[in-house]
Amino acid sequence: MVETLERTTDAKPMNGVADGGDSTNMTFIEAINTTLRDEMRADERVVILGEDVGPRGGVFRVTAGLIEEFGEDRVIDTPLAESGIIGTAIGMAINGLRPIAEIQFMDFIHSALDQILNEAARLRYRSNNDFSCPMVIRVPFGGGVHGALYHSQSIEAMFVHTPGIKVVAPATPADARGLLHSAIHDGDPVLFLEHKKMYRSIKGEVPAGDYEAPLGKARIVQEGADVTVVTYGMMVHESQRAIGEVAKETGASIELIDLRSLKPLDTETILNSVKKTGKAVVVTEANGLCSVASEVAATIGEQAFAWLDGPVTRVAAPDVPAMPFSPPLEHAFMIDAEKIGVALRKLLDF
Amino acid sequence: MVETLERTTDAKPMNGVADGGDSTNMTFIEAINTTLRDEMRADERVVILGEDVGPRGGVFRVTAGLIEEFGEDRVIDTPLAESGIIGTAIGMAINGLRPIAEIQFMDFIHSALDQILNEAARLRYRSNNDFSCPMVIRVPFGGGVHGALYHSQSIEAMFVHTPGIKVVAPATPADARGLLHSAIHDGDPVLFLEHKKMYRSIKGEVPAGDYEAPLGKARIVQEGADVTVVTYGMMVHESQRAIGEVAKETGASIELIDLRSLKPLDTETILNSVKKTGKAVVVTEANGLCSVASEVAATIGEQAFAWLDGPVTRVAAPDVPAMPFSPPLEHAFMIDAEKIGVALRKLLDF
Amino acid sequence: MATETTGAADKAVQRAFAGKTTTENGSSSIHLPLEHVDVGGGALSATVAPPSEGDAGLDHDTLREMYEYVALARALDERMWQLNRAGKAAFIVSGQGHEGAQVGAAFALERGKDFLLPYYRDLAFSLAFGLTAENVMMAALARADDPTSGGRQMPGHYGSRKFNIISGSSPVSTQVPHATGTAYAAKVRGTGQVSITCFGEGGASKGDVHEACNFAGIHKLPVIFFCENNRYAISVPIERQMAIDNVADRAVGYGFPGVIVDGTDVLAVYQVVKDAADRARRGEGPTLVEAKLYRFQPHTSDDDDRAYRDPEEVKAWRDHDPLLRFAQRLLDVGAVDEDSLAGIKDKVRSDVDAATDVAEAAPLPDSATFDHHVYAAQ
Amino acid sequence: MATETTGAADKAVQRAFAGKTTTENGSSSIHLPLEHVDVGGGALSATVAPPSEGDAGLDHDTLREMYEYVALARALDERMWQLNRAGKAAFIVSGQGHEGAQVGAAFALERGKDFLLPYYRDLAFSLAFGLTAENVMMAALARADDPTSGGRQMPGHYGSRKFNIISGSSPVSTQVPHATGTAYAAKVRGTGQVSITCFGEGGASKGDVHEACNFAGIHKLPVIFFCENNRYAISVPIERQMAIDNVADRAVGYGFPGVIVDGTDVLAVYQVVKDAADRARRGEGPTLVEAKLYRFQPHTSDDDDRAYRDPEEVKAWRDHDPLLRFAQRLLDVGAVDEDSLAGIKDKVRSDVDAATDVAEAAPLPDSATFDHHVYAAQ
Ligand SMILES: Cc1ncc(C[n+]2csc(CCOP(=O)(O)OP(=O)(O)O)c2C)c(N)n1
Ligand SMILES: Cc1ncc(C[n+]2csc(CCOP(=O)(O)OP(=O)(O)O)c2C)c(N)n1
Ligand SMILES: [Mg+2]
Ligand SMILES: [Mg+2]
Repeated sequence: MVETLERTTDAKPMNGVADGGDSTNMTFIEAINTTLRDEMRADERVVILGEDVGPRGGVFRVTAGLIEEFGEDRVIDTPLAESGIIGTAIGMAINGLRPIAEIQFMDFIHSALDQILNEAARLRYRSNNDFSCPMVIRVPFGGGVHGALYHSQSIEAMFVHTPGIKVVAPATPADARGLLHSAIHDGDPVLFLEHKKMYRSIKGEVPAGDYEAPLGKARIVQEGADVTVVTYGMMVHESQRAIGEVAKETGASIELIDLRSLKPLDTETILNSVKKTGKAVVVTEANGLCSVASEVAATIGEQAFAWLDGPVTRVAAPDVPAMPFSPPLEHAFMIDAEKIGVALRKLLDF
Repeated sequence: MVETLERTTDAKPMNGVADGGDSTNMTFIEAINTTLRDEMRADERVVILGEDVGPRGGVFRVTAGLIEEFGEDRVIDTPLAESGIIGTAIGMAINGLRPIAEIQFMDFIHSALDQILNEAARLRYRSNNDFSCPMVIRVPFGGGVHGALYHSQSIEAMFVHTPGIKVVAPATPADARGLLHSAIHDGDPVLFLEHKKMYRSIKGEVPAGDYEAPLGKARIVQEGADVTVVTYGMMVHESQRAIGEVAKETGASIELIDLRSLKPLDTETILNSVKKTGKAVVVTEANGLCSVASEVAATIGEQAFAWLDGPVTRVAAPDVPAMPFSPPLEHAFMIDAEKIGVALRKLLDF
Repeated sequence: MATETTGAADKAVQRAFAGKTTTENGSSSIHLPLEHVDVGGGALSATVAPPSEGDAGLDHDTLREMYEYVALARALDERMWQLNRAGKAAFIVSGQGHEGAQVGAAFALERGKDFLLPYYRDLAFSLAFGLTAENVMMAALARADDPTSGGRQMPGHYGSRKFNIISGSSPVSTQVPHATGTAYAAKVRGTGQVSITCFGEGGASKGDVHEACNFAGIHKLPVIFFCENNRYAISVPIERQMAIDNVADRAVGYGFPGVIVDGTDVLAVYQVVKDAADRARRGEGPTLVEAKLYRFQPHTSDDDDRAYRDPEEVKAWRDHDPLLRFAQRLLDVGAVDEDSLAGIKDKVRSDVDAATDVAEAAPLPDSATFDHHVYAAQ
Repeated sequence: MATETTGAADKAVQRAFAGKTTTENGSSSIHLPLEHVDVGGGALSATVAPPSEGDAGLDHDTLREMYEYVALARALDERMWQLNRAGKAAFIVSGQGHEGAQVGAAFALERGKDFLLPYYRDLAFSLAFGLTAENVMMAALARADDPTSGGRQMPGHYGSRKFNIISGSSPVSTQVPHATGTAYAAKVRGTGQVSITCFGEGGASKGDVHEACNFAGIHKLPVIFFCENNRYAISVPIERQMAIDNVADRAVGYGFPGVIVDGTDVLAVYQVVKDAADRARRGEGPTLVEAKLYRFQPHTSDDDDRAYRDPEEVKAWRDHDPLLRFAQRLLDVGAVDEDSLAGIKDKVRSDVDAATDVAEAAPLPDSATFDHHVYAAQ
């Protein structure tokens, strides 16, 4: 009964296509910054708006250097007003621009939810396809950076829940470039999630030229036979760590899926994997109730029931209002390789 | 890993306790209206605020007669500003009142999500228990009344996802009274969902006097052995209809659980039932992705795996922006007895 | 009939308000229509537009065309109520009383080029921007070929890419920042387009209006914020909506002019909006225009306004009906005589009849299409 | 050093602004401090408060006490920066430059009775309301016994039921409607309490401020909206934040007075807030007070302000340091001499040292408590 959304999936090859052969090693934040620059060079309709995105280059410096190259008309330091930022971006999109709005932290996106969920996401449908709202909303999210309750949140589930908006969360610099490209070229609003802890800690090869990672396609990070781990964002890296340890310790063969796109969700890749391994651990650092982990777990339980050899296990943050500031409390809250490892071992033993 | 929230559950007997023996047959809306009146009589700290709640008595007339009895200071017609309504109510709660805020339709609650989810829900935690925010937010929700995209929404999953707020959705006049009483007396913010289609179409016996239905306890509507249906709100009634037909047709014995409280979720009652029947259909009229149905299904899959004889099946609205206005489109979107029946038959045949 | 309440009367509502009688405890009041325009007794930072005179420099053809839109909107509105009462239209939201201001504003703009971001009362505005009577009836009856939303939106939620009418939602005032955005795009793209967005005085209380006006002021955007102040937000009277008398008095807080105009004086509104559009096109930025007017009908077909306003008040305002005032003006300036006026009425009536017939005969949407257009087609 | 940009300079930022030099293309500017207060060249609906004179009617003990809070806040702030640079405090938000206005405002209120709804720069305000240096250091180092949040909030998010300081969040301006609510409760419960809530000129752009002011105006609530206008929201200068010069000019849109005051003049702020509190207690409703001041440090310890403001500008404002100005005033009126001033400084330093020692030695929270107090205990 729950739509799988497959029809919105781009028919592009799975792990991104580069046109032009070169690649460069860069950080996650560099990948985003250079992609923004390249897209703005390629299409003058692309504009950026948000708080401190101008001379400051963003509080994380994701937009560094852009106002110098593209000017104040295309890189707009807005007033401190998130609903206004998104509402204005919607009007821009309607009148021929391709706005990329930055919300400074996901914790501050709440006051813009009306404009995002009721307006941007529903404009195409309510107008019977007469209007559309091609725009990207870039949002740093996630925890583990001593951000406390209001600089650590991961509330992507609310967007996945709502029809009409797509949601992506790259875990590598290459996917950051590829998915950002696809998001900017998509016909609908796309929420582009940037894990703030990854900005400078994650590096990787990024293809040069026009590189696309299709929206709606998961990435198989590593193949395995005994259990599948499904996750996204920073938890891809924590899961990799956990898998390394558990594999070494138990000899288990573990498959890891990086969802990349939370909506559309690549149900096919998930189900194929679980049908092969018979077991799944679904990991999110967000609060667990009604989360993306709940959705993936429910989907597996519903569509791969006959193949399951153990309970689909969720590893998710507890029902606590995001991590506290103090390190021991933050650590207790935050999902990490250790907690993922516990769940993996338990499921392998089932 | 996902907290079950059991520790927040009141230790009250299961289906509500009345003190005083009488009961009256009344509609859902009458149950809410009279309970509001009784609570305001009993405690002068209780105030009501919202749009049109005064002389108009609310657009649905849930607050009819209250301003006449309790005056303008306690029944406040607010400006048209949902974030302001909730923000003001939070301040009222902090300074000793017991506000009951009405949001006219759940479709209009989005602009108040910052105040609800970041403020009301997180005040106790962030202040390490120094402050709290006892308040009730009453919200008509749900579809099937030709309300189109913006007078039909059911976005309760967003609230269930967020720590610090409780969510209830009564399906009977008695539970409306009992849960509203409990919500007003609770120490934390409670979202009180009123299915607008039930206001005048659902009648039932309502105990007089101080009647409580504890937050966090589901209600077993009818017992059965072959399959469990878990749902809430109006879908309790649609499920009852579906069960009637399917049972007659197949002779199956079907258990029906009305969650009543979406958060805390009564995992114990759900699991006990599924461990008995081995099969579950979870029904919500909300969009399915990351929904309460996803959460319940994932929980069953995780904690009752060994007892399952078939896939936990969700019946939920598709990824479409709430129902369109035109009747054939509305009908195609809306979950009803027929769609529930299809899922039930399929699962019984598994 | 405002309900008597036992609560302490809030002194805040008792301030002097010209033209309003206040009862002893201040909680019951009647809003009387005023000759020219009521701006209250408080501080005034907005400008008050003068009443219009004569033909306002418009030729007679244009005046007649304007009148026809006012009359068509009224007739369509009345017909929709009939269809609602007959059980044929599930829901109606009425613009009666607002038509004059809307048509005056529309004619001050470059239709086909400028953007309209309407709210649900803007039937007359939408007609003047290009929607036909038939389009409107198709929407009212939620037919498959309703060009405004394919029967998906509730009636009153007009939209049309063809006519630059941006499809709006029901949550009030969300369209206001969209207008800031369309104006920003017009400015940087150099299209010369003006955007106008409409909202009620209730809607003016929403944070979005503040955020949108502030942004537009900073960038001196070509946008007109058009407040149709009818003194009620459903049942909530203006005294409970704001402590001031004029929404336009807020413009000073955003660095652009506020203008108050008698919204039942079609040509006065025309002139004010024309000035605002000229300003916008000259790059001088936004204007907040507040049209003072009245809604003659209940909020919607689901409302009963007797719970919150005195029928005497409604009656008093009906004497200032923009339709009647405008007809009289056309007679005064010689743009029509009684015969040609009757001719227009006949034409309007037959338009409405034809539109109703077509819409009633038109098919409902195919249920299989209910999940189309959530996302772009691949 | 404002970055040179290639984009077309927005004419909106070029309006006359007394005391600001504007470069050729209008996009780079320097905000100079002004003798008395800079209200720009635009329309002014707010009142401009006069500079304070002499002791403003306060006795010398009180003046010294006020000075001690200003000095203590400054010293604590400086110590926190040191701890941050030493890797002992993960994050610091600085109130340097704001202390005078905060202490002036605090002393105009009935501490212990009135409500403070602060924002993250209100260290001095919170101290004057009752928090101790030790409390603040426990919060800065996120210790278990931090009475403001038990180490849960980022530093700068002060709260205390004991002292009527309402715990705030990080999303800006969300506290503003809370103040409307505490004031409403105070009014109907007849407690005589005034609520004051603080926010920056950036925060003033949020819809919540509009909604809260509007509600408070309607009900004439005992609340003071206190804007600490330091001309930047992180990097965004006031010209990109609003098209007007004074946030207080918006008060007229809500039916209550706006007052602009030199926020580096402690006693001028004291007098303005005293008047506002008196008004509030007399039932005459809210006041919007705008204190013009400057932030001496980067936004937080994570910020580098050289990307967006000229060090010359910072230097110029440092000559108007409220700490130095207030010390001079105390000398002028004879409330202190150089010796007693040095004595206060010593006391403050040893308070800060002691607080640091206690906090550094105090234990971190027990990780097992991380999920306590999500809901009320059963
Ligand atoms: C955000 C939001 N809250 C509440 C409503 C319900 N509602 C619809 S119209 C209306 C009153 C609007 O009043 P006003 O803005 O003055 O416009 P008018 O209807 O008087 O023309 C209300 C409360 C809504 N549509 N959106
Ligand atoms: C809703 C929201 N958006 C963005 C931020 C990030 N942020 C924190 S402080 C700040 C600037 C605030 O400026 P202002 O209100 O002028 O206060 P100041 O810091 O200058 O005292 C911003 C953008 C936030 N905390 N909340
Ligand atoms: Mg109105
Ligand atoms: Mg500032």
